[in-house]
Amino acid sequence: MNINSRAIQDSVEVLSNKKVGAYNHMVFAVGDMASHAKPGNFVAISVGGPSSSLILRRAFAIYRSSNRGAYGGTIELVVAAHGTGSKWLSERSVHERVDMVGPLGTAFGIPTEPVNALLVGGGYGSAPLFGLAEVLKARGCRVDMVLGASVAGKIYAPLEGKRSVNVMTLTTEDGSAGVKGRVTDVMPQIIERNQVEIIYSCGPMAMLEAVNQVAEGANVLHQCAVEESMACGIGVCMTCVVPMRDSAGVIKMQRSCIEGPVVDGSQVVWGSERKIAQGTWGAPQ
Amino acid sequence: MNINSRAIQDSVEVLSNKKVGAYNHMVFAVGDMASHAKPGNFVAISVGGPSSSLILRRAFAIYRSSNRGAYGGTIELVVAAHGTGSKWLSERSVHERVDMVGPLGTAFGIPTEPVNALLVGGGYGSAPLFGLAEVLKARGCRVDMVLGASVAGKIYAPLEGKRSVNVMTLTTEDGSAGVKGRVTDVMPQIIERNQVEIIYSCGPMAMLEAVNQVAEGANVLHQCAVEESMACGIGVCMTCVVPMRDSAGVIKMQRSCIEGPVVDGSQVVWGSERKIAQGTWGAPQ
Amino acid sequence: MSEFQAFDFRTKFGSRYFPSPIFTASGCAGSGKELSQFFDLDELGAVVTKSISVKPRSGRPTPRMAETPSGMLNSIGLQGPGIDQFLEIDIPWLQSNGARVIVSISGETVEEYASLARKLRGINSLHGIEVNISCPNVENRGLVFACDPVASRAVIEAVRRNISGDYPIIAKLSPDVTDIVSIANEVVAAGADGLALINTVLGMVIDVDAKRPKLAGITGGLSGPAIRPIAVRAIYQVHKALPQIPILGMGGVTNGRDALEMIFAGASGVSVGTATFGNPSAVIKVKRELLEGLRSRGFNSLSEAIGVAHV
Amino acid sequence: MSEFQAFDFRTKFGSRYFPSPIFTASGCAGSGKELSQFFDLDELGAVVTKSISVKPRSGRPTPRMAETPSGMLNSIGLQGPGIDQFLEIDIPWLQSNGARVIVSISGETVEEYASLARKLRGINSLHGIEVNISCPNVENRGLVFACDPVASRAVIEAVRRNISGDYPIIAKLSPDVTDIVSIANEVVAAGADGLALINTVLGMVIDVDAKRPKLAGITGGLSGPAIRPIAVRAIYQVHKALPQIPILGMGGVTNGRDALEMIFAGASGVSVGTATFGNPSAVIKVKRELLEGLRSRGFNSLSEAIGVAHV
Ligand SMILES: Cc1cc2nc3c(=O)[nH]c(=O)nc-3n(C[C@H](O)[C@H](O)[C@H](O)COP(=O)(O)OP(=O)(O)OC[C@H]3O[C@@H](n4cnc5c(N)ncnc54)[C@H](O)[C@@H]3O)c2cc1C
Ligand SMILES: Cc1cc2nc3c(=O)[nH]c(=O)nc-3n(C[C@H](O)[C@H](O)[C@H](O)COP(=O)(O)OP(=O)(O)OC[C@H]3O[C@@H](n4cnc5c(N)ncnc54)[C@H](O)[C@@H]3O)c2cc1C
Ligand SMILES: Cc1cc2nc3c(=O)[nH]c(=O)nc-3n(C[C@H](O)[C@H](O)[C@H](O)COP(=O)(O)O)c2cc1C
Ligand SMILES: Cc1cc2nc3c(=O)[nH]c(=O)nc-3n(C[C@H](O)[C@H](O)[C@H](O)COP(=O)(O)O)c2cc1C
Ligand code: FES
Ligand code: FES
Repeated sequence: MNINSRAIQDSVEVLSNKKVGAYNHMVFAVGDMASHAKPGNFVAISVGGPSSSLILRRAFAIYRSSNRGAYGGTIELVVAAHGTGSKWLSERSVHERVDMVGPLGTAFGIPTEPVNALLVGGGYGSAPLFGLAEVLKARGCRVDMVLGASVAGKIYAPLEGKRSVNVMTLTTEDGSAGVKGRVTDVMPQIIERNQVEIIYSCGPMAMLEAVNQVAEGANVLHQCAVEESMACGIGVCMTCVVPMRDSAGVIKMQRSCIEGPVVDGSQVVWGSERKIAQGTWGAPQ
Repeated sequence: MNINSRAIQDSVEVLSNKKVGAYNHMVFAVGDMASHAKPGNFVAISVGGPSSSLILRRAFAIYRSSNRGAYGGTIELVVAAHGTGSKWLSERSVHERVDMVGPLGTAFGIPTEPVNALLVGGGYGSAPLFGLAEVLKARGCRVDMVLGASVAGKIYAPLEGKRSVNVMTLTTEDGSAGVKGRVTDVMPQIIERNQVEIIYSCGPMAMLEAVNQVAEGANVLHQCAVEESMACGIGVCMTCVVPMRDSAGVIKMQRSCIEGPVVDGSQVVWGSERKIAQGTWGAPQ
Repeated sequence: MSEFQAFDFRTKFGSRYFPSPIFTASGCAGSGKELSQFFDLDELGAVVTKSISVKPRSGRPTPRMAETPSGMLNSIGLQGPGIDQFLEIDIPWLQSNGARVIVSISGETVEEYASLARKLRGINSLHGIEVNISCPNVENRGLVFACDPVASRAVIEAVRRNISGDYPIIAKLSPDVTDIVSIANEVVAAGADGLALINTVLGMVIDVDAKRPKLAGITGGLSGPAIRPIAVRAIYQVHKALPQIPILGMGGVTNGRDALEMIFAGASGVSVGTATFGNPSAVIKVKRELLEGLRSRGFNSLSEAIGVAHV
Repeated sequence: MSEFQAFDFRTKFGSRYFPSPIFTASGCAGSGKELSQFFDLDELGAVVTKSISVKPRSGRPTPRMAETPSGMLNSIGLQGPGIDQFLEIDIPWLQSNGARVIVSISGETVEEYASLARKLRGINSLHGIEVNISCPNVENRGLVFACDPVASRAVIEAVRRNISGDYPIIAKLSPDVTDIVSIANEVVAAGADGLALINTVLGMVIDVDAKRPKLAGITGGLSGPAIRPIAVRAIYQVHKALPQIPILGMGGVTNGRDALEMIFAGASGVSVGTATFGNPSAVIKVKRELLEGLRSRGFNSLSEAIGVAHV
């Protein structure tokens, strides 16, 4: 088995930190760590400084990575200041260093043939989709994108990111940008109009579940990046599990940090937070 | 009883932070807190930032304080990066803010008549002595000073501080500055030569004890600023106690943060770390 | 959420009402005087005094404390002037400064607790007794009362017998037991009106340079945020078993969120201890933030919120 | 301190020697594979596997974790493939990658422990069994084995009976008891060669927005630096009572200083658990810093340092 075989732990320098809407766009000089980063991978960062009471790393999807450039390898993140740890990270100044482990987890699967792809992101969940769009575009795919959030400021859709996207559709729950509503309100039309063959999604679990329903309804493949609370990010603690059907149809609790975060949406047993899905392997009798 | 009746809690700005030998000389804009600070008082500072695992404040003697000036009231400290918390403090940059409570504790008693005073400091223990020297000098006292440390870099004796001192003597254990030896090696001569009537001291407990022996031998008054581990600094936790004889000769465990740090050396029951001195009020039978 | 809407912040232990549920924790507020520099004592639901003994106590030698990750150890050893001086000086001062007072008592024998209760019996202006039973029982090889259901029961019975029937008794339990619910059951059966949860957790730090225990007392009591999950668990377990008994929750409460956690777990009041060492006005901060937290969640009274996390 | 001077870093549990005293902690090192990306497994004194059960277990539903001040709660619920698949896949992989292996076992009845011991009996290349008795005993109202001296004893006796006499058995105790020394006495009398101290402390976090317990499993096990003072105290107490029994210390060890603390308190080895979540190579860091710390304090061997804090 190939477990995070490219992961590196390193103290990396903040090259840039800019406020973009509700988020901070941050660039780190990561050296070799960038070499093997693929769209869908994430990094895990120590937060709070030397005497921190926050003992666990925080996970962030890789927005972009680059091997070349003035600073050698770089990794870019889109950080929402959610709680104490992510707030701390978003407050780091240029030249400060943070301890980073990455790249971690599974990546989005890339079709071998050109296909029509739909990328769906919620909030900062758009981050890994732009790198994915580039790769898909380079393979000759048609790439549509739907980004949703509660309000306009929580949509992350930078200009340079749109280069590889054919049509970008925005939705907000309050109508402050794009279509008023949710991503799933606009998806069916796009799927039909563009003969979408694969959906990639990233965002809150509830959104992924709704996207999966649309995908199943339309009989389209669906790869999604799930987000469970992670204590270690490297597969050793078993906190981040998601119930998934394996090829034999058996439901097993799979680690989203290592067997994920990118998984096949049809294999996830959705809506099983706070309970063990019936028929799970080894479920209590 | 007059318990820290002037103490204020405030978020104060770092105005300057300079490395001086083994220490950092730091200036803080403290507003009103400076108004009531007297030589011997200390401040207590929160360390480690918002998600710190260090839950207790750190105590620092006030090196100098001033009410006027471009920044309003200021308090100056001499900080030794001893462990995690003081290291954090010593790394603060100009414009950062720290949470400070002060002024706290007792101050050095100032004689009403001009007297010959000897001020004895160990390491950063010299800090509060310079402000004291100024006050004594202004009262017409003769002020001699002896500062000792293990090595030259650990003596804090800035030029501007020496203005109020008649003769300054340095001692180091390795001879790298001044007389090779300890403060107590040079004290007897100075006491005799200058007819010293009162000794003020600040430094490690072992040094204070040795100074007290010299003072008792020479039959000279001795006020010393003791240093016990403090959890609260404001008199509510009872961790910082030192056994002291009261006026009736009864030994009681007195809080060094509030009945001290400045105490009468002859009242301290020296050498009673890790044991309850015989005859202490309420000692276990 | 209207700023102006009345919010019923009162709480009740035994027969006594308190205008707000945030108290100091025993041993963490000095004599009260020290804190009165930073805020008015009548802003507190109550001041819980340091545990007072029959006779004066020197307490333990120094070092008496060690900071630990998000916590601290203390081994004060119940330093205090003894009940007589305490009643003569400390209590009158507190009451004349507007504080509602709960007196914490500690003893080395059941009879000492009884005698402390007799001394307090006459003072009707007190708001209650907190019985600290985390003390070594000299009649039983120094085994801490709170670790033994029989001894715990005996202490509370003795206190109840020696004090009027409507005098609120809050029994303060130790978390260092296999089954805290069984101890709670015993002390309630013996006449406790409420329970204080939790006292410190027994811990130790080694000074790796001196190669010996850091504290002169060898072991000490662990307090602060580090133990909050243990406190919340104890409150939840005991409230589940005894939902009608008011609980004074404590252990690592530093802000309003922490107090909410305890209230939702089943506490009727919350004591703030170690947080005061890091922030002299922590008690006031907790009170203000708890009120905001309850209002913003749509509660109109404290009592509605007690125990809502139970499913 | 000469870099070149030989330092005897070996330690011993029962009949087995280990080249160094720093082990992983059960449940905190995955299958071993995940960490082997960051260092070679033979750098460890031993890998202690996650606790394995007779049958496959799904573990508990999510959320399974909550971060707490300087700690975390987990309620994994012993997710695992069951002993058969474990012996077929995990153990051979570990051994072929140079790891010394201590297998942790867990059961719901005494008979399950016995049957796990029988499965392991034949595998002489193992370095020992760690018996995790912090599991609910289905035959006794779910009361955790480790909280009951009689049940603890029964489990260790059953394991000893079903395995060869020189097979090292390390009994892993829970700190959630009134008197850990009495439990230690029982399991040693029943045939344990060593003791692992401590398992997690029972704790709980309330989600104040959802107004319910954060963890799906309601309570969870508290680990990390927050509990280190509790672990050091347990090690000190047990080493004092049973100085000849080797202790595997754990609970919040993050660096060499922390490991020194446990060694000085009386541990013969130290497991690193939660620290690995924050730092994948924490185990190696602890090992390196412990060696430096012992050398710089003038020790020539680990064994000289064990228990030196006892006065
Ligand atoms: C694979 C993955 C990719 C992610 N990518 C991004 C990203 O690109 N940008 C971004 O802003 N955020 C991202 N997140 C979410 C981010 O990890 C959380 O917002 C962050 O951990 C919150 O930490 P905190 O200290 O600010 O909040 P707190 O709520 O104080 O955190 C407490 C604990 O809960 C965990 N936690 C809280 N919220 C989440 C969450 N949503 N997901 C996982 N763990 C959580 C924390 O890691 C921590 O251990 C990602 C999460 C995962 C699992
Ligand atoms: C009245 C008083 C005045 C002081 N004045 C100065 C000063 O002017 N300059 C200066 O550099 N230092 C001064 N100190 C010492 C300073 O408080 C400690 O160096 C500092 O608290 C160490 O914290 P740390 O986190 O760096 O070390 P750690 O060793 O990690 O601290 C752990 C705990 O022990 C306590 N502690 C450790 N060493 C001491 C000590 N020597 N005295 C009291 N508590 C201690 C800390 O407060 C903390 O709670 C003074 C102490 C007192 C009591
Ligand atoms: C320095 C100190 C002294 C204490 N003294 C007492 C005491 O005299 N009586 C008592 O019942 N509890 C005492 N406690 C325990 C506290 O009242 C409280 O139960 C415990 O510290 C947990 O709360 P906290 O984490 O908010 O401090 C003391 C705690 C500390 C830290
Ligand atoms: C996520 C997690 C899973 C654990 N699983 C087990 C287990 O399967 N068996 C066991 O005996 N202990 C288990 N433990 C307890 C640890 O082995 C260890 O005793 C405890 O966490 C204290 O050490 P630490 O603070 O270094 O983590 C687990 C701890 C954690 C945090
Ligand atoms: S986060 Fe630890 S196994 Fe996934
Ligand atoms: S430091 Fe708390 S009483 Fe002195």
